[in-house]
Amino acid sequence: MHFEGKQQINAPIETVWQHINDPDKVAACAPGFKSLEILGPDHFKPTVAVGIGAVKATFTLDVQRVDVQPPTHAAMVGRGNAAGSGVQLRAAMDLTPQSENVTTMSWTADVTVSGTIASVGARLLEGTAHKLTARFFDCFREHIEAPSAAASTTPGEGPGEAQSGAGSETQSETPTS
Amino acid sequence: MIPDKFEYAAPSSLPEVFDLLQKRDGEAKVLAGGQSLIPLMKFRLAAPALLVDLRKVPHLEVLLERNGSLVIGAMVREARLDASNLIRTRYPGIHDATGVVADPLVRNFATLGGNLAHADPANDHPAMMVALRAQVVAAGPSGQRTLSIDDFLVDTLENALASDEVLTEIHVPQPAPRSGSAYVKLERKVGDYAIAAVGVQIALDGGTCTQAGIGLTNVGPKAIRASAAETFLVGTPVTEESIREAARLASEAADPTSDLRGPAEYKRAMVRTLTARALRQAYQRATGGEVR
Amino acid sequence: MTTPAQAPIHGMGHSVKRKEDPRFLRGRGRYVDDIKLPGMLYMDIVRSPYAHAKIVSIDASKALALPGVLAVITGKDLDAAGLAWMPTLMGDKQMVLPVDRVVYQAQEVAAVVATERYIAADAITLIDVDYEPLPPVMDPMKALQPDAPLVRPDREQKTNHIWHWEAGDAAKTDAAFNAAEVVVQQDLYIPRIHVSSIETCGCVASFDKVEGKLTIYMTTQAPHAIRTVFSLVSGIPEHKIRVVSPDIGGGFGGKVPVYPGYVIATVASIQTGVPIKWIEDRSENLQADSFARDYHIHAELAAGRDGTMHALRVKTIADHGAFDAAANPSKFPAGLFSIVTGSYALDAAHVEVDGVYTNKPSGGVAYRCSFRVTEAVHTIERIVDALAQQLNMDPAEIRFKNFIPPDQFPYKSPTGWEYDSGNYPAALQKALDKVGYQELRREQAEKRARGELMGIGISTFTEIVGAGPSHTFDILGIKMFDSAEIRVHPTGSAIVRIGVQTQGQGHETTFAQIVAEELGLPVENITVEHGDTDTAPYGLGTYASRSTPTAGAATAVASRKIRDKAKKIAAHLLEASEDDIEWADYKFQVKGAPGRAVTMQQVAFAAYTNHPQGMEAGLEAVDYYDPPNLTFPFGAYICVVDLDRGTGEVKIRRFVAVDDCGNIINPMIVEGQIHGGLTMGMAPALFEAITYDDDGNIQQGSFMDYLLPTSMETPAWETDKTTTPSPHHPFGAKGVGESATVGAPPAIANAVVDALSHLGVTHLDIPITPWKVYSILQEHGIAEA
Amino acid sequence: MTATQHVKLTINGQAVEADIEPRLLLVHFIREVAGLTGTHIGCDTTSCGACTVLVDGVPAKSCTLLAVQADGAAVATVEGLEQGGVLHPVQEGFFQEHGLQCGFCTPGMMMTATALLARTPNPSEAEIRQAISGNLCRCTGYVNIVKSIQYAARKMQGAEAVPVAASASTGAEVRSA
Repeated sequence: MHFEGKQQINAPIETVWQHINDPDKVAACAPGFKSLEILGPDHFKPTVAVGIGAVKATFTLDVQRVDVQPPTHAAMVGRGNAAGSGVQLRAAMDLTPQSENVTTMSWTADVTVSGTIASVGARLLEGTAHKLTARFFDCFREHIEAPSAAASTTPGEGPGEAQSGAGSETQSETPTS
Repeated sequence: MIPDKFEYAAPSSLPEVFDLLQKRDGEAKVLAGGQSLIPLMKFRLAAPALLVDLRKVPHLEVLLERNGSLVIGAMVREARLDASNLIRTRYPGIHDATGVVADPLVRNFATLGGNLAHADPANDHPAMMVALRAQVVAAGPSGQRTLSIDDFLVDTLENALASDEVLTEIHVPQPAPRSGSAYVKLERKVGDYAIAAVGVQIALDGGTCTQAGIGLTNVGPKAIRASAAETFLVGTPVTEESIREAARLASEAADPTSDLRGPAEYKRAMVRTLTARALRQAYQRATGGEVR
Repeated sequence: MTTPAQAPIHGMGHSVKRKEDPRFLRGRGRYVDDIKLPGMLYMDIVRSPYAHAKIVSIDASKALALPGVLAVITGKDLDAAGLAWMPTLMGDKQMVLPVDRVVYQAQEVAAVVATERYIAADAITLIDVDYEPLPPVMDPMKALQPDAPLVRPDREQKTNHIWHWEAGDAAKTDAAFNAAEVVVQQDLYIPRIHVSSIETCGCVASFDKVEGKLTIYMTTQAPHAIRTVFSLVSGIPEHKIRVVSPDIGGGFGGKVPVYPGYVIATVASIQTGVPIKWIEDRSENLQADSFARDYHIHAELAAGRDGTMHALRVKTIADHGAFDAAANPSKFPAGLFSIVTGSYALDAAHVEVDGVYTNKPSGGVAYRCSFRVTEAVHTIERIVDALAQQLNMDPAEIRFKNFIPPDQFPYKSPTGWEYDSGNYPAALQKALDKVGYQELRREQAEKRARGELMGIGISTFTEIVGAGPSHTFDILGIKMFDSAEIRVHPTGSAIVRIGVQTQGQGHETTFAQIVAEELGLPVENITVEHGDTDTAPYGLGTYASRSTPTAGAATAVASRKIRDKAKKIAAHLLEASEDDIEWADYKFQVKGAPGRAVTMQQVAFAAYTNHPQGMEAGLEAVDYYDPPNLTFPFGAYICVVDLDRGTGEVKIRRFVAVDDCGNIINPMIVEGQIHGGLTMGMAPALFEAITYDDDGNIQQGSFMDYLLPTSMETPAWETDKTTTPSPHHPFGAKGVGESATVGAPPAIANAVVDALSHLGVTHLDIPITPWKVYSILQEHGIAEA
Repeated sequence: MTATQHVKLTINGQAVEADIEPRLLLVHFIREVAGLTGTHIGCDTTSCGACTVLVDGVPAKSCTLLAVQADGAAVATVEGLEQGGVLHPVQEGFFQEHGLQCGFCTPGMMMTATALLARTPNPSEAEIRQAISGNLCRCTGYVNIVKSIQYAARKMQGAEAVPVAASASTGAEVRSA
């Protein structure tokens, strides 16, 4: 599955770059974030409980940051497993300053899900993956723009969040797969 | 296929339910009939730490007309709806939808409340309730609130209940005179989720449509209200021509994805076919005659 | 001695109620999961989420720390014992547990043994497997390209091509095509499907360390072959292995292969010294067990303008998944696909099949079908219709014109088969009459004029069953004979033990009827035992409609051996010369003096109490029957469909099935088999298919998406028969269990194409889903608005 | 709430009680706690009905119910159909009309049929097909199962249970999907 989108962030590019270089802050936006193990400057092991409604799977991921070009481009590749399922992902973002205090973040994400989730839950998979991916990037924007609130907000949890996600102007483009 | 471990409680009052849900915020899950939840748990795609079974909570199995509404308790089983004369004669759209939920054995335990609260866009009742402009009652520790079905259904598998709230009742406005409802489902085989399905309700004054509700199943992230089709129909004589136009508008409201049930384009076309069929059926029920 | 009041014999041709039913009706069947042995442990299996991946590491520490978990078994453990790989029935080898890579999704990766089923299920989620995903190859055509990922680097040949096989005369066929007035061609894809018997697979393996004896209760259709393979693989002497196939909840070919779970459970029992139970869940069964079909076929038919068919040319790519683990006879890697010339007299034919590896579970097992016959019948029956359509001929007419004439049997086919007997025009005529063909054609024309879509489809198929003669047929070198052992007790009851077993076919009844017929003993006094290798004679098992043609024949021959001896005893009792004794009316009587007679009961008593001096006591016989040929059942099916112009749904209005399986043992059971076979023929025609996404995920991982027909989709089948006995079978029977599965799909597909033929539609691949039909209606602007 | 819960239910009139994990499926309670193995398991998705039993008279797929949900209920399984050595008319019907082959779906199918006839003593073919549409059979093609239930209906109404002739019916329209 391939997703992409674009965010206008009301912050200077340096602020955005700092934010996305902080693994704790990035991880805090991961849907269903539970814990993060930092293995090196560019190597992380987050555990996330991904899902919607009653459906949830806990993935332990192995993520590496690659192709880092400050302050405009970063990418990450990762893979991980949940019981009976596996996931591979690659995400990249490009930052472009629009003005001194506005930055555009363009992102792409490629997600491959294997195993039970794909074979039993295929019906709901693409919509969910798109939604969770979009929330991840929405969350960035929200946290950067409102850094004080960031610490106390966990995204992607609970129905209330869904409404705000769905209403966001950055819900962006239709996925293609 | 074995579920993960969980704790289980079957409290006998709503306050106890709220208490449990609050104590285990986000970790607990309400169990109604379990016909969707238990298979998910067996696949370990769902693993709530606590199941709060509503089966001993009183008053969740009401089924009656009261103050201009049909009131259905959240724990009313599909089989009971299926057998209800009240439903069959006054709310034939609900009767239609009930009769195509999964299979007869599943319907013996599946509940209306569970069907709605699971918020699966493939479930049959949500779209019918959208067509009927139903309201749902959510009860929580701080009291009750009533939501429109449109607000209740948030997104795929997501409803508007807070984590300590429970869906207790569904209220369906009593049908106007000369009104009819219908639910038409296309499925690959019995027991399957819909390729597409359409619930409609219309009321007539003479030959003219005075109220219209159209809900679509499994052609988007949640049950979809075909608003443009509804708006078009109201004030319009119900004819083959207007039905076809409403069906076309309804198909435009659909937002299907391609999958094993067929390409998106096919599903959109099916919304058109099924909307037209459902409207003809509803008209026939409202008037006793065929659409001309 | 007095003769007791005689219970009815109820031999051949009686609809005897089934002897096995009383236990099933009371919930007293004994299926594998019902077996509970003292001290038994439970096994569960970790499976790969990836279709193709390297295994970097397996960490079982968390699972082993879970209370109740006794062992975790990985490929490395098996490798140390030389058991990481096992032979397949096709002479390939297959991973039991992988050491370093997985090659299909849901492949077994590790196993857990625990005190309880639920604990084992928990433990498998605690095993951390680090996979490095590799690109999978899911399409056999892509797998044949030079840069395709290699599915089986363990092989010497660094290619995904497994084998090439062909039959017929290429030069003669090419010549016929060059000379042909008309050539029609058709690509057909016959999708991967799964038998999905309602009981999944499983076993209870129990190794007795004191006796050194291994007993395995197993969902298997071929217990003896399994015993031999297990002995060869494990080194345990064959007499120390007992394989029991108890009551089996449906087989249909899916329980012929040896699945890794059986082997792992066996290893676990040998290691722990206690019984181990392993039972698949449905998703494991659907995702990992062997599949059928998956044939990509290109067919061409050469004919004259008058509709006379001359030659057939077929090229096929066969997707066998990651291991060639089908159960075809060893000389027939593509099974009996060369029956593809069907019921028609052709001058020449040439058939080629190439087997290919892909990152899917093993393919090529049957789906209630004798070794690739369904694929063959679908091909010929579709292309005959395509020819009729091109020539604007009626599909019944073109069939009558090209049938092998009844007086041409035994008939030598251009691909080398000798059809034993047949009367195809009679079967088709009976079906046409029964369905009211001319009237239906009139109705169709009227409906077409009104814009309604109805179609009539015909299939006149020839089956090939009863493998098989030992000069040609073997599996892993074991010849495909089958066996029966009969003992008549002093009081005239009997026990029959047979080398085949039942997964619902009713052998306990029909084999008793064979003996009843041959020996004149009441069917109720005959017990049939099967499925236990310690007691049953060696046989190859029940699949490919082979039980009646092989073990049924063995039972008749063994009975006749008994009768030969009985005749001598009868002569002794009647004080007559053996030459003067005849077997008539289920009795031995003195020729010309019907009053002087003895029954088999009397003879049996004498065999133990008063046998002639010099003769061995007792009355028993064994036969290992080596059939001289296969048998060729056939039938004519007609399907009538109505299409919904608004949705594309296909509704089967009527389905008439006229079958000919030679002489029938039990009409009730035969009819039941045909009903079931028709339903399993309809299923892939309209509903069932296994597909994968590009990442190698199976898209039908449960019964929510793998669509077994319910009572609502299944029509009320109409059945009838003609009877053309097999000339070489001891009692003229042919085998019928799969005819309907084989014959039904093209009847349905032909009916749908017929409904759309006036639009120029010539073919639809199965399964014919509503959206496929609707897209055609839409394309032609005739979808209901 | 503790790790196990005490449940007590009656199965075929006999009280069975045990301390069980809440996650124990009713079908496993029946098969392994009560030792009644006539109830089978055929799928995991409440699709096949091999596990059908009656819970307070209502046919239920016992692999989609927790045993704790059935606490206090009266459960009936295939083992309880025969009374005093006499087969239930449904059992007799399946025997007489060859309504079973491998026998695996048969107990569930018969339990569904029993409940149908208790509610609808004289069902039409369409009603029978509808009632058993949640029970999959892979062997029989359903034709003889329908006849078996019709046999039982006649027998239960006291009519002389004459087996219907072997002739096939003339293709009643039964399919809808």
